[in-house]
Amino acid sequence: MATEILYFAWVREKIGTGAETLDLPAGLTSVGDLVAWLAGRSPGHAEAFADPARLRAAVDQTFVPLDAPLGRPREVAIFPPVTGG
Amino acid sequence: MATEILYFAWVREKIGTGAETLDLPAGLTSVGDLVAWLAGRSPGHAEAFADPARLRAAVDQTFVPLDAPLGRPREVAIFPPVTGG
Amino acid sequence: MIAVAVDPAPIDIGAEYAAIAVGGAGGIATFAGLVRADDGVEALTLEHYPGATEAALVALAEAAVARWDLTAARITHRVGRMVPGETVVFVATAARHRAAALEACAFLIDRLKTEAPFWKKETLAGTERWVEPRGSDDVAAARWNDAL
Amino acid sequence: MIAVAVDPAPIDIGAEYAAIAVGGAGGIATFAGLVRADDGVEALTLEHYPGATEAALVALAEAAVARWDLTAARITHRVGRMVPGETVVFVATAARHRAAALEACAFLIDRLKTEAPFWKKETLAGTERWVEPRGSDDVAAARWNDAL
Repeated sequence: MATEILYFAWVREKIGTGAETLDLPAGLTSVGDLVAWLAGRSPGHAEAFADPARLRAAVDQTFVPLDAPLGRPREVAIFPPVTGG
Repeated sequence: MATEILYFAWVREKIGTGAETLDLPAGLTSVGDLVAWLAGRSPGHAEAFADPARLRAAVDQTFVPLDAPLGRPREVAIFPPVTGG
Repeated sequence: MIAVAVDPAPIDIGAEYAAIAVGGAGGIATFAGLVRADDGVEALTLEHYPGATEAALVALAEAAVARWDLTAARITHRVGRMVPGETVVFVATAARHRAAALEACAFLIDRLKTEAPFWKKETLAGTERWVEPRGSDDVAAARWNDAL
Repeated sequence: MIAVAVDPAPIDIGAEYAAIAVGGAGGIATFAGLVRADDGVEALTLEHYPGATEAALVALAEAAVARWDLTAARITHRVGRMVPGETVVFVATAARHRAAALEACAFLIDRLKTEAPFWKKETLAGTERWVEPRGSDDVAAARWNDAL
Protein backbone atom coordinates (compact mmCIF):
# COMPACT_ATOMS: atom_id res chain seq x y z
CA MET A 1 0.00 0.00 0.00
CA ALA A 2 1.44 3.36 -1.01
CA THR A 3 1.76 6.01 1.68
CA GLU A 4 1.44 9.75 1.11
CA ILE A 5 4.34 11.56 2.81
CA LEU A 6 3.80 15.29 3.42
CA TYR A 7 6.38 17.93 4.34
CA PHE A 8 5.78 21.44 5.66
CA ALA A 9 7.71 24.65 6.27
CA TRP A 10 11.51 24.34 6.16
CA VAL A 11 11.29 20.56 5.94
CA ARG A 12 9.40 21.02 2.68
CA GLU A 13 11.87 23.63 1.47
CA LYS A 14 14.96 21.55 2.20
CA ILE A 15 13.47 18.48 0.50
CA GLY A 16 12.21 20.50 -2.41
CA THR A 17 8.69 19.06 -2.48
CA GLY A 18 5.61 19.09 -0.26
CA ALA A 19 4.48 15.55 -0.95
CA GLU A 20 5.67 12.25 -2.27
CA THR A 21 3.88 8.93 -2.56
CA LEU A 22 6.06 6.04 -1.50
CA ASP A 23 5.88 2.30 -0.94
CA LEU A 24 7.37 1.87 2.51
CA PRO A 25 9.73 -1.06 3.05
CA ALA A 26 8.97 -3.68 5.67
CA GLY A 27 10.66 -3.21 9.03
CA LEU A 28 9.82 0.44 9.71
CA THR A 29 8.43 0.09 13.22
CA SER A 30 8.24 3.67 14.46
CA VAL A 31 7.76 7.08 12.89
CA GLY A 32 11.42 7.68 13.71
CA ASP A 33 12.35 4.63 11.62
CA LEU A 34 10.46 6.14 8.69
CA VAL A 35 12.27 9.46 9.12
CA ALA A 36 15.65 7.68 9.18
CA TRP A 37 14.74 5.79 6.01
CA LEU A 38 13.51 8.95 4.28
CA ALA A 39 16.79 10.69 5.18
CA GLY A 40 18.58 8.37 2.75
CA ARG A 41 16.52 9.44 -0.26
CA SER A 42 18.47 12.61 -1.15
CA PRO A 43 20.90 15.18 0.29
CA GLY A 44 17.87 17.43 0.80
CA HIS A 45 16.10 14.76 2.83
CA ALA A 46 19.27 14.17 4.81
CA GLU A 47 19.58 17.86 5.62
CA ALA A 48 15.90 18.20 6.54
CA PHE A 49 16.07 15.21 8.87
CA ALA A 50 19.56 15.80 10.31
CA ASP A 51 18.25 16.73 13.76
CA PRO A 52 15.21 14.65 14.71
CA ALA A 53 14.73 16.76 17.86
CA ARG A 54 13.59 19.59 15.59
CA LEU A 55 10.95 17.44 13.89
CA ARG A 56 7.31 16.72 14.63
CA ALA A 57 4.99 14.26 12.91
CA ALA A 58 1.41 13.33 12.27
CA VAL A 59 0.21 9.87 11.24
CA ASP A 60 -3.10 9.94 9.41
CA GLN A 61 -3.50 13.52 10.68
CA THR A 62 -3.03 12.58 14.34
CA PHE A 63 -0.06 14.29 15.97
CA VAL A 64 2.36 11.73 17.44
CA PRO A 65 5.86 11.65 18.93
CA LEU A 66 8.62 10.28 16.71
CA ASP A 67 8.83 7.10 18.78
CA ALA A 68 5.17 6.31 18.13
CA PRO A 69 4.44 3.07 16.27
CA LEU A 70 4.11 3.63 12.54
CA GLY A 71 1.49 0.99 11.73
CA ARG A 72 0.27 1.00 8.12
CA PRO A 73 -0.61 4.64 7.58
CA ARG A 74 -2.30 6.19 4.59
CA GLU A 75 -0.64 9.57 5.27
CA VAL A 76 2.39 10.69 7.29
CA ALA A 77 3.41 14.34 7.70
CA ILE A 78 6.84 15.51 8.89
CA PHE A 79 7.31 19.14 9.89
CA PRO A 80 8.95 21.55 12.36
CA PRO A 81 7.29 22.57 15.66
CA VAL A 82 4.23 24.67 14.86
CA THR A 83 4.33 28.47 15.08
CA GLY A 84 0.79 29.65 14.33
CA GLY A 85 -1.50 32.09 16.04
CA MET B 1 -20.73 76.61 52.75
CA ALA B 2 -23.51 74.79 50.89
CA THR B 3 -22.90 71.17 49.97
CA GLU B 4 -24.33 69.43 46.92
CA ILE B 5 -25.87 66.09 47.94
CA LEU B 6 -26.40 63.60 45.10
CA TYR B 7 -28.52 60.43 45.10
CA PHE B 8 -28.47 57.59 42.58
CA ALA B 9 -30.53 54.51 41.69
CA TRP B 10 -33.10 53.44 44.29
CA VAL B 11 -31.76 55.96 46.80
CA ARG B 12 -32.70 58.69 44.31
CA GLU B 13 -36.09 57.08 43.65
CA LYS B 14 -37.02 56.73 47.32
CA ILE B 15 -35.99 60.31 48.09
CA GLY B 16 -37.69 61.64 44.99
CA THR B 17 -34.83 63.80 43.77
CA GLY B 18 -31.32 63.27 42.45
CA ALA B 19 -29.73 66.30 44.06
CA GLU B 20 -30.25 68.83 46.82
CA THR B 21 -28.06 71.69 47.96
CA LEU B 22 -27.90 71.89 51.74
CA ASP B 23 -26.13 73.83 54.49
CA LEU B 24 -24.79 71.08 56.73
CA PRO B 25 -25.05 71.61 60.49
CA ALA B 26 -21.96 71.61 62.65
CA GLY B 27 -21.15 68.34 64.36
CA LEU B 28 -21.39 65.93 61.41
CA THR B 29 -18.08 64.14 61.80
CA SER B 30 -18.40 61.16 59.46
CA VAL B 31 -20.23 60.37 56.25
CA GLY B 32 -22.45 58.13 58.36
CA ASP B 33 -23.36 61.14 60.54
CA LEU B 34 -24.44 62.97 57.41
CA VAL B 35 -26.57 60.02 56.31
CA ALA B 36 -28.25 59.85 59.73
CA TRP B 37 -28.94 63.57 59.59
CA LEU B 38 -30.32 63.34 56.04
CA ALA B 39 -32.62 60.47 57.12
CA GLY B 40 -34.57 62.99 59.22
CA ARG B 41 -35.44 65.22 56.29
CA SER B 42 -38.46 63.26 55.00
CA PRO B 43 -40.10 59.82 55.09
CA GLY B 44 -38.48 59.17 51.71
CA HIS B 45 -35.03 59.97 53.09
CA ALA B 46 -35.76 57.78 56.11
CA GLU B 47 -36.72 54.87 53.88
CA ALA B 48 -33.73 55.32 51.58
CA PHE B 49 -31.31 55.38 54.50
CA ALA B 50 -33.00 52.75 56.71
CA ASP B 51 -30.22 50.20 56.21
CA PRO B 52 -26.79 51.88 56.04
CA ALA B 53 -25.20 48.51 55.16
CA ARG B 54 -26.86 48.84 51.74
CA LEU B 55 -25.38 52.29 51.12
CA ARG B 56 -22.16 53.49 49.54
CA ALA B 57 -20.82 57.01 49.35
CA ALA B 58 -18.43 59.32 47.57
CA VAL B 59 -17.06 62.58 49.00
CA ASP B 60 -15.98 65.02 46.33
CA GLN B 61 -16.14 62.09 43.88
CA THR B 62 -13.81 59.89 45.91
CA PHE B 63 -15.41 56.62 47.05
CA VAL B 64 -15.22 56.26 50.83
CA PRO B 65 -16.65 54.00 53.54
CA LEU B 66 -19.49 55.43 55.63
CA ASP B 67 -17.21 55.80 58.64
CA ALA B 68 -14.84 58.05 56.70
CA PRO B 69 -14.42 61.60 58.01
CA LEU B 70 -16.76 64.03 56.31
CA GLY B 71 -14.57 67.14 56.32
CA ARG B 72 -16.04 70.15 54.52
CA PRO B 73 -17.03 68.67 51.18
CA ARG B 74 -18.30 70.45 48.12
CA GLU B 75 -20.18 67.31 46.93
CA VAL B 76 -21.36 64.12 48.64
CA ALA B 77 -23.08 61.26 46.79
CA ILE B 78 -25.08 58.48 48.47
CA PHE B 79 -26.02 55.39 46.44
CA PRO B 80 -26.42 51.61 46.46
CA PRO B 81 -23.53 49.25 45.64
CA VAL B 82 -22.66 49.61 41.96
CA THR B 83 -23.91 47.13 39.36
CA GLY B 84 -22.38 48.22 36.06
CA GLY B 85 -20.55 46.34 33.35
CA MET C 1 -3.47 55.35 24.41
CA ILE C 2 -6.22 55.47 27.05
CA ALA C 3 -9.75 56.28 26.00
CA VAL C 4 -12.95 56.03 28.01
CA ALA C 5 -16.50 56.98 27.11
CA VAL C 6 -19.92 56.92 28.74
CA ASP C 7 -22.61 57.40 26.14
CA PRO C 8 -26.33 56.75 25.62
CA ALA C 9 -25.71 55.92 21.95
CA PRO C 10 -25.37 52.28 20.90
CA ILE C 11 -21.77 51.07 21.03
CA ASP C 12 -20.24 50.82 17.55
CA ILE C 13 -18.06 47.72 17.81
CA GLY C 14 -16.42 48.34 14.43
CA ALA C 15 -15.36 51.84 15.43
CA GLU C 16 -14.16 50.60 18.84
CA TYR C 17 -12.13 47.91 17.20
CA ALA C 18 -10.59 50.24 14.63
CA ALA C 19 -9.56 52.61 17.43
CA ILE C 20 -7.75 49.96 19.46
CA ALA C 21 -5.98 48.29 16.51
CA VAL C 22 -3.25 50.87 16.15
CA GLY C 23 0.28 51.48 17.33
CA GLY C 24 2.10 48.25 16.68
CA ALA C 25 -0.03 45.93 18.78
CA GLY C 26 0.62 42.21 18.37
CA GLY C 27 -2.49 41.22 20.29
CA ILE C 28 -5.86 42.77 20.90
CA ALA C 29 -8.24 41.42 23.52
CA THR C 30 -11.80 42.61 23.85
CA PHE C 31 -14.75 41.90 26.10
CA ALA C 32 -18.33 42.92 25.44
CA GLY C 33 -21.11 42.67 27.99
CA LEU C 34 -24.56 42.25 26.46
CA VAL C 35 -28.08 42.56 27.85
CA ARG C 36 -29.47 39.06 28.45
CA ALA C 37 -33.17 38.24 28.31
CA ASP C 38 -32.97 36.29 31.59
CA ASP C 39 -36.26 35.77 33.44
CA GLY C 40 -38.07 37.64 30.68
CA VAL C 41 -36.07 40.85 31.03
CA GLU C 42 -37.39 43.28 28.40
CA ALA C 43 -35.03 46.16 28.95
CA LEU C 44 -32.12 47.33 31.06
CA THR C 45 -31.69 50.95 32.08
CA LEU C 46 -28.26 52.12 33.16
CA GLU C 47 -27.77 55.12 35.42
CA HIS C 48 -24.38 56.57 36.33
CA TYR C 49 -22.63 59.30 38.29
CA PRO C 50 -21.49 61.81 35.66
CA GLY C 51 -17.94 62.97 36.17
CA ALA C 52 -17.12 60.39 38.80
CA THR C 53 -17.79 57.59 36.32
CA GLU C 54 -15.38 58.89 33.72
CA ALA C 55 -12.75 59.47 36.41
CA ALA C 56 -13.20 55.90 37.68
CA LEU C 57 -12.83 54.47 34.18
CA VAL C 58 -9.70 56.53 33.49
CA ALA C 59 -8.24 55.37 36.82
CA LEU C 60 -8.95 51.74 35.89
CA ALA C 61 -7.39 52.10 32.46
CA GLU C 62 -4.34 53.83 33.97
CA ALA C 63 -3.99 51.01 36.50
CA ALA C 64 -4.05 48.47 33.65
CA VAL C 65 -1.44 50.37 31.64
CA ALA C 66 0.78 50.67 34.73
CA ARG C 67 0.53 46.95 35.46
CA TRP C 68 0.78 45.45 31.98
CA ASP C 69 2.77 46.46 28.94
CA LEU C 70 -0.15 47.82 26.90
CA THR C 71 -0.08 49.90 23.75
CA ALA C 72 -3.71 50.98 24.28
CA ALA C 73 -6.74 50.50 26.53
CA ARG C 74 -10.33 51.54 25.85
CA ILE C 75 -13.48 51.34 27.97
CA THR C 76 -16.82 52.33 26.48
CA HIS C 77 -19.94 52.02 28.63
CA ARG C 78 -23.45 52.69 27.48
CA VAL C 79 -26.06 54.34 29.70
CA GLY C 80 -29.81 54.79 29.37
CA ARG C 81 -32.27 52.20 28.13
CA MET C 82 -31.25 49.14 26.12
CA VAL C 83 -32.83 45.84 25.12
CA PRO C 84 -31.58 42.22 25.12
CA GLY C 85 -28.75 41.64 22.68
CA GLU C 86 -27.48 45.21 22.89
CA THR C 87 -23.98 45.91 24.16
CA VAL C 88 -23.72 47.46 27.64
CA VAL C 89 -19.96 47.72 27.84
CA PHE C 90 -16.98 47.18 25.55
CA VAL C 91 -13.46 46.84 26.91
CA ALA C 92 -10.43 46.54 24.64
CA THR C 93 -6.73 46.20 25.33
CA ALA C 94 -3.81 46.10 22.93
CA ALA C 95 -0.29 44.94 23.69
CA ARG C 96 2.79 43.66 21.96
CA HIS C 97 2.22 40.23 23.50
CA ARG C 98 -1.02 38.37 24.02
CA ALA C 99 -0.78 37.56 27.74
CA ALA C 100 -0.71 41.24 28.65
CA ALA C 101 -3.71 42.05 26.45
CA LEU C 102 -5.76 39.09 27.73
CA GLU C 103 -5.02 39.67 31.42
CA ALA C 104 -5.55 43.42 31.26
CA CYS C 105 -8.88 42.95 29.49
CA ALA C 106 -10.13 40.59 32.21
CA PHE C 107 -8.82 42.96 34.90
CA LEU C 108 -10.67 45.92 33.42
CA ILE C 109 -14.07 44.25 33.20
CA ASP C 110 -13.73 42.61 36.64
CA ARG C 111 -12.78 45.86 38.33
CA LEU C 112 -15.28 47.95 36.40
CA LYS C 113 -18.08 45.80 37.81
CA THR C 114 -17.23 46.80 41.37
CA GLU C 115 -15.52 50.18 41.06
CA ALA C 116 -17.37 52.24 38.46
CA PRO C 117 -20.56 54.04 39.57
CA PHE C 118 -23.17 52.50 37.30
CA TRP C 119 -26.53 51.10 38.40
CA LYS C 120 -28.75 48.75 36.43
CA LYS C 121 -32.53 48.61 36.50
CA GLU C 122 -34.36 45.75 34.80
CA THR C 123 -37.77 46.06 33.19
CA LEU C 124 -39.78 42.85 33.09
CA ALA C 125 -43.49 42.20 32.74
CA GLY C 126 -44.02 45.94 32.87
CA THR C 127 -42.41 46.33 36.28
CA GLU C 128 -38.96 47.61 37.19
CA ARG C 129 -36.40 46.35 39.67
CA TRP C 130 -32.90 47.46 40.56
CA VAL C 131 -30.25 44.80 39.99
CA GLU C 132 -28.62 43.61 43.21
CA PRO C 133 -24.81 43.39 43.33
CA ARG C 134 -23.41 39.87 43.04
CA GLY C 135 -20.89 38.49 45.50
CA SER C 136 -19.17 36.72 42.60
CA ASP C 137 -18.29 40.14 41.17
CA ASP C 138 -16.46 41.06 44.37
CA VAL C 139 -14.55 37.79 44.21
CA ALA C 140 -13.63 38.35 40.56
CA ALA C 141 -12.46 41.89 41.26
CA ALA C 142 -10.46 40.86 44.34
CA ARG C 143 -8.41 38.23 42.52
CA TRP C 144 -6.44 41.07 40.93
CA ASN C 145 -5.34 42.29 44.37
CA ASP C 146 -2.99 39.37 44.98
CA ALA C 147 -0.13 40.35 42.74
CA LEU C 148 -0.32 44.11 43.09
CA MET D 1 -22.12 27.05 17.87
CA ILE D 2 -18.61 26.05 16.81
CA ALA D 3 -17.13 27.54 13.67
CA VAL D 4 -13.56 27.38 12.41
CA ALA D 5 -12.04 28.71 9.21
CA VAL D 6 -8.62 28.79 7.54
CA ASP D 7 -8.60 31.30 4.74
CA PRO D 8 -6.13 33.36 2.71
CA ALA D 9 -8.59 36.28 2.62
CA PRO D 10 -8.20 39.12 5.14
CA ILE D 11 -10.16 38.47 8.34
CA ASP D 12 -13.33 40.59 8.46
CA ILE D 13 -13.56 41.51 12.15
CA GLY D 14 -17.04 42.97 11.77
CA ALA D 15 -18.38 39.78 10.23
CA GLU D 16 -16.62 37.66 12.86
CA TYR D 17 -18.09 39.74 15.63
CA ALA D 18 -21.60 39.63 14.18
CA ALA D 19 -21.39 35.85 13.95
CA ILE D 20 -20.41 35.34 17.59
CA ALA D 21 -22.91 37.85 19.04
CA VAL D 22 -25.91 35.56 18.83
CA GLY D 23 -27.79 33.10 20.99
CA GLY D 24 -28.34 34.88 24.27
CA ALA D 25 -24.72 35.52 25.18
CA GLY D 26 -24.10 37.82 28.11
CA GLY D 27 -20.41 38.14 27.42
CA ILE D 28 -18.23 37.96 24.33
CA ALA D 29 -14.47 37.73 24.55
CA THR D 30 -12.23 38.04 21.53
CA PHE D 31 -8.54 37.90 20.81
CA ALA D 32 -6.85 39.01 17.61
CA GLY D 33 -3.23 38.32 16.78
CA LEU D 34 -1.68 40.88 14.44
CA VAL D 35 1.50 40.94 12.39
CA ARG D 36 4.08 43.12 14.17
CA ALA D 37 6.82 45.00 12.36
CA ASP D 38 9.45 43.76 14.84
CA ASP D 39 13.05 43.89 13.65
CA GLY D 40 11.90 45.39 10.38
CA VAL D 41 9.62 42.50 9.42
CA GLU D 42 7.99 43.37 6.09
CA ALA D 43 5.69 40.41 5.71
CA LEU D 44 4.63 37.18 7.34
CA THR D 45 3.70 34.11 5.30
CA LEU D 46 1.60 31.42 6.98
CA GLU D 47 1.64 27.82 5.78
CA HIS D 48 -0.62 25.12 7.17
CA TYR D 49 -1.56 21.45 6.91
CA PRO D 50 -4.91 21.42 5.08
CA GLY D 51 -7.43 19.10 6.65
CA ALA D 52 -5.40 18.49 9.78
CA THR D 53 -5.51 22.19 10.63
CA GLU D 54 -9.28 22.44 10.49
CA ALA D 55 -9.59 19.23 12.52
CA ALA D 56 -7.21 20.62 15.15
CA LEU D 57 -9.18 23.87 15.39
CA VAL D 58 -12.49 22.03 15.72
CA ALA D 59 -10.98 19.81 18.43
CA LEU D 60 -9.78 22.91 20.30
CA ALA D 61 -13.17 24.61 20.05
CA GLU D 62 -14.91 21.42 21.19
CA ALA D 63 -12.55 21.17 24.17
CA ALA D 64 -13.41 24.76 25.12
CA VAL D 65 -17.15 24.15 24.84
CA ALA D 66 -16.83 20.98 26.93
CA ARG D 67 -14.88 22.77 29.64
CA TRP D 68 -16.73 26.08 29.86
CA ASP D 69 -20.39 26.96 29.51
CA LEU D 70 -20.15 28.61 26.09
CA THR D 71 -22.92 29.59 23.72
CA ALA D 72 -20.48 29.84 20.80
CA ALA D 73 -16.80 29.58 19.87
CA ARG D 74 -15.12 30.71 16.65
CA ILE D 75 -11.55 30.42 15.41
CA THR D 76 -10.56 32.07 12.14
CA HIS D 77 -6.95 31.81 11.01
CA ARG D 78 -5.49 33.48 7.98
CA VAL D 79 -2.88 31.81 5.77
CA GLY D 80 -0.67 33.08 2.98
CA ARG D 81 1.16 36.40 2.91
CA MET D 82 0.24 39.33 5.15
CA VAL D 83 1.89 42.59 6.21
CA PRO D 84 2.32 44.33 9.60
CA GLY D 85 -0.99 45.44 11.11
CA GLU D 86 -2.99 42.68 9.43
CA THR D 87 -4.82 40.12 11.52
CA VAL D 88 -3.34 36.62 11.57
CA VAL D 89 -5.90 34.98 13.85
CA PHE D 90 -9.20 35.90 15.46
CA VAL D 91 -10.64 33.88 18.33
CA ALA D 92 -14.06 34.62 19.81
CA THR D 93 -16.05 33.03 22.60
CA ALA D 94 -19.55 33.78 23.84
CA ALA D 95 -21.07 32.70 27.12
CA ARG D 96 -23.84 33.63 29.49
CA HIS D 97 -21.26 34.79 32.03
CA ARG D 98 -18.04 36.68 31.47
CA ALA D 99 -15.55 34.43 33.27
CA ALA D 100 -16.33 31.51 30.94
CA ALA D 101 -15.94 33.66 27.83
CA LEU D 102 -12.68 35.25 29.02
CA GLU D 103 -11.06 32.01 30.14
CA ALA D 104 -12.12 30.04 27.08
CA CYS D 105 -10.78 32.77 24.79
CA ALA D 106 -7.36 32.68 26.48
CA PHE D 107 -7.40 28.87 26.39
CA LEU D 108 -8.11 28.80 22.65
CA ILE D 109 -5.32 31.16 21.64
CA ASP D 110 -2.79 29.57 24.02
CA ARG D 111 -3.52 26.07 22.79
CA LEU D 112 -3.78 27.07 19.15
CA LYS D 113 -0.19 28.33 19.32
CA THR D 114 1.14 24.87 20.18
CA GLU D 115 -1.46 22.47 18.74
CA ALA D 116 -2.56 23.74 15.35
CA PRO D 117 -0.30 22.98 12.36
CA PHE D 118 0.60 26.45 11.12
CA TRP D 119 4.09 27.70 10.32
CA LYS D 120 5.22 31.28 10.01
CA LYS D 121 7.91 32.64 7.74
CA GLU D 122 9.10 36.24 8.12
CA THR D 123 10.32 38.40 5.25
CA LEU D 124 12.77 41.12 6.25
CA ALA D 125 15.34 43.05 4.24
CA GLY D 126 14.46 40.91 1.27
CA THR D 127 15.35 37.64 3.01
CA GLU D 128 13.12 35.02 4.55
CA ARG D 129 13.38 33.09 7.79
CA TRP D 130 11.14 30.55 9.49
CA VAL D 131 9.91 31.65 12.91
CA GLU D 132 11.25 29.50 15.73
CA PRO D 133 8.79 28.20 18.35
CA ARG D 134 8.90 30.05 21.66
CA GLY D 135 9.23 28.24 24.96
CA SER D 136 6.84 30.76 26.49
CA ASP D 137 4.11 29.42 24.20
CA ASP D 138 4.56 25.93 25.64
CA VAL D 139 4.32 27.36 29.15
CA ALA D 140 1.17 29.30 28.27
CA ALA D 141 -0.45 26.25 26.69
CA ALA D 142 0.50 23.98 29.60
CA ARG D 143 -1.15 26.16 32.23
CA TRP D 144 -4.50 24.87 31.01
CA ASN D 145 -3.50 21.29 31.84
CA ASP D 146 -3.67 21.76 35.60
CA ALA D 147 -7.41 21.84 36.08
CA LEU D 148 -8.44 19.37 33.37
